[in-house]
Amino acid sequence: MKSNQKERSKKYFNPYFGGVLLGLLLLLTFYITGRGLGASGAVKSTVVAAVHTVTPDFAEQSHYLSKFISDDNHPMNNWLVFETLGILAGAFLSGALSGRLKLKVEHSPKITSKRRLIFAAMGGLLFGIGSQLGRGCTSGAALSGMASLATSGFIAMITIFGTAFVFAYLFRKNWI
Amino acid sequence: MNLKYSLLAAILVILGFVLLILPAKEQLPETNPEVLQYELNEVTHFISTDKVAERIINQDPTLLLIDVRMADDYLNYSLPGAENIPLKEILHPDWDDLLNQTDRDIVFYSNADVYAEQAWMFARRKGYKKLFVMQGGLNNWFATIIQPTEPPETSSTKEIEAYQFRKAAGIYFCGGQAIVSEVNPQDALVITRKNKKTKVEGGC
Amino acid sequence: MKDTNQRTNRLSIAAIFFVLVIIIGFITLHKPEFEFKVPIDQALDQVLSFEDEMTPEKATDIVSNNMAGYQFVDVRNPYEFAKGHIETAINISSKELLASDNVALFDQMTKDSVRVILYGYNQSEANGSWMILKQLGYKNVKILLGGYEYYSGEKYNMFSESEIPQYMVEQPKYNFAALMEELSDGNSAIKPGNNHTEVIIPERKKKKSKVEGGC
Amino acid sequence: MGPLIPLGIIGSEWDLVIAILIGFAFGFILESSGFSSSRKLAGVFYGYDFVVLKVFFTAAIVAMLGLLYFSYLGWIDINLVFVNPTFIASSIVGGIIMGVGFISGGYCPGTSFCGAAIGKIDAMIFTAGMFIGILVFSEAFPLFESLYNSGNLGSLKITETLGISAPLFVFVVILVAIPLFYIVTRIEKKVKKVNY
Repeated sequence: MKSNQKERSKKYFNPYFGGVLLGLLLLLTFYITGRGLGASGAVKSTVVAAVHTVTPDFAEQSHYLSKFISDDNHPMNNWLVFETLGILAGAFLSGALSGRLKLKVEHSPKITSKRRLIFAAMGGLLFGIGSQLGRGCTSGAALSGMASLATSGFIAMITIFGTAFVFAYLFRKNWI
Repeated sequence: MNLKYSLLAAILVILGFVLLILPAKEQLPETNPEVLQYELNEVTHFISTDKVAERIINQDPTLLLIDVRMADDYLNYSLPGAENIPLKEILHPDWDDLLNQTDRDIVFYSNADVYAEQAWMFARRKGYKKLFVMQGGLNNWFATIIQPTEPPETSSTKEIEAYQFRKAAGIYFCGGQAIVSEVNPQDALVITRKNKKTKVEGGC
Repeated sequence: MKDTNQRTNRLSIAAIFFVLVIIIGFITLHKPEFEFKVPIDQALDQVLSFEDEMTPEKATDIVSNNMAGYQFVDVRNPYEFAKGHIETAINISSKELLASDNVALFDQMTKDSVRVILYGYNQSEANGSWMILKQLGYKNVKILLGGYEYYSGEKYNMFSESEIPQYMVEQPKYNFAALMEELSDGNSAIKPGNNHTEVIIPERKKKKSKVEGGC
Repeated sequence: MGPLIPLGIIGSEWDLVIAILIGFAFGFILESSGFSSSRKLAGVFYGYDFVVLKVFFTAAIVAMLGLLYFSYLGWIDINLVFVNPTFIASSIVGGIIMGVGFISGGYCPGTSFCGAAIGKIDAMIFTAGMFIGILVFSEAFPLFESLYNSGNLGSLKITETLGISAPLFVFVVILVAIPLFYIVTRIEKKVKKVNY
């Protein structure tokens, strides 16, 4: 069991190495585009696009979505959407190289797949709401925000991780 | 392995420390003398009275006129929409917000272009951008726009067109109703710089 | 274990790469050759004091009496210089102002406490070069009011009725407000602060020729 | 000299190509660091795996240091770098909601894309949940609107909030991070390993 564990962790980058690489990438992103990395913005753009396509009137009436609709600039035509496509491709390649491609539900042996999926959906839902309210997610607000020394980045980082710590005990069964 | 981590940690600390002891850099670095010298020689900072007139008539929102003469002179007569910053106050921090921007083309003018160029020089040295000087100043403004001299009939069509524009502009500035035909729109625009310095919309 | 070591090596390489980039940056950091030596507020005071402006009369005096300790510097291009210049002047075109031998010359003249008088065709032409040299810390540099245009006498008495010497270019050549009043002639002229709201008043005079009407 | 795109050095037509390339590298690094596993991510809250904290802080420090050095060397105009505006109330509430979402779902948006890309079904569900979440948010926006726009402090920087210089702040962060890394590695060794 223990050797298995070691085998597994070896396949991943040394965390500091990953961190330095990610930092350099973030720096490069700032250097080229003047803004940081992000993820949840792409989901927002997709939602805007989807709603706009399905029910245009509805999207234009919605106070929030209509902020992101303009005639000449299609919501899908967005930096973050393309970045997200890149994330999917990059992660796929990395997973393929290390032999981690596998369709599965990852969960603690103490809980069922169903329970894990319900919690995942709930988490996603909350993250969707929270990322809009907080104007960015862990990568966009917290990581990029911290790198550019934005106060909002530090607030996001502290509140996200702090709250997760506080609630960790309630959810321990899911993970340990 | 532990040694390696200690070394890396040391590198981080040293990098942070070096940054700490480096002399502080100003937010907006002073423009280098050579850059100013270059801009003066290439005369990229001058804008003709014709172009100023056209932009005023078109109510160009990207134009900001700054009168660097004394307040009395400004109150006595100034160009439409001009703000007053007397030359001796040009460095006053009150004006930083107005001058330190990249959205508009700021055009300094005085009676001639000497004081305006001095104001331009100081603001430019402070690192501000998109600054211009109206060539010839108000004296030239009156000589060209308000009371243009008619070119001899032998002059080129371009000159005659320019004269007609000036004449019409002059009528406009005297409160008359005039249909102002534009001069060649291509060269009527001020040197539009390629780099549009917009703050990017970012976020997650 | 060897494998793990390799991974830490990779980390070290990444870190060293990062440090190298910064070190190379410092080595290649362009140190500007010229820096403004005079603080900006002092430079403004100098300009406002008008101490370093020289009238054409004084210049004529210097040249005709062959006064020592002055050097005229013509900042126009060599062709203009060749067409005519102040007799004792040397030519340093404003494009070459900061060339190393010219800077050396200015340094030398400062050392010898020679007063340098810059001039162009008019004041405006030498103004930039003069201000740059002043701000670089050359205290002994002056500017010739009116430039070569007035010195050479081309324009001396053109506006003789005026009491103010015509080389004072910043003097208004017109009474702007009065002229505007006169020209607008009943039309409500655009006044400062009015923010050019277009006042449409039908043209009353000289309807025939639009070009000549109005102003 | 930089940032390149806002200054027009690279044309905006390259914007999207660069977006894909940067995203590709981002996804690759996240996945290779182990961010595609929700249990690895959640480990930081139970002390059995601190990879998130290590990667996150190292990256932030490297980027902070890099930005300050780049700015010093004149390679980047720090004033043109986008600083997320601070809306204090909505940031805090949003952060709390995201925190609960994080511990419950085990992912954050970026990592859920990585997980989804290598076939984690829970990550896909998480992503789907996110879509619904944003839809719900936009539906209920009038409800959130006052909160969303309250406490606007503009593009505030932490150095302005704390009133210290940027280099000093980064130096302090480094001095805090290094012992932190050491401590969490010790904790990691003590806490019972979790097999995932």
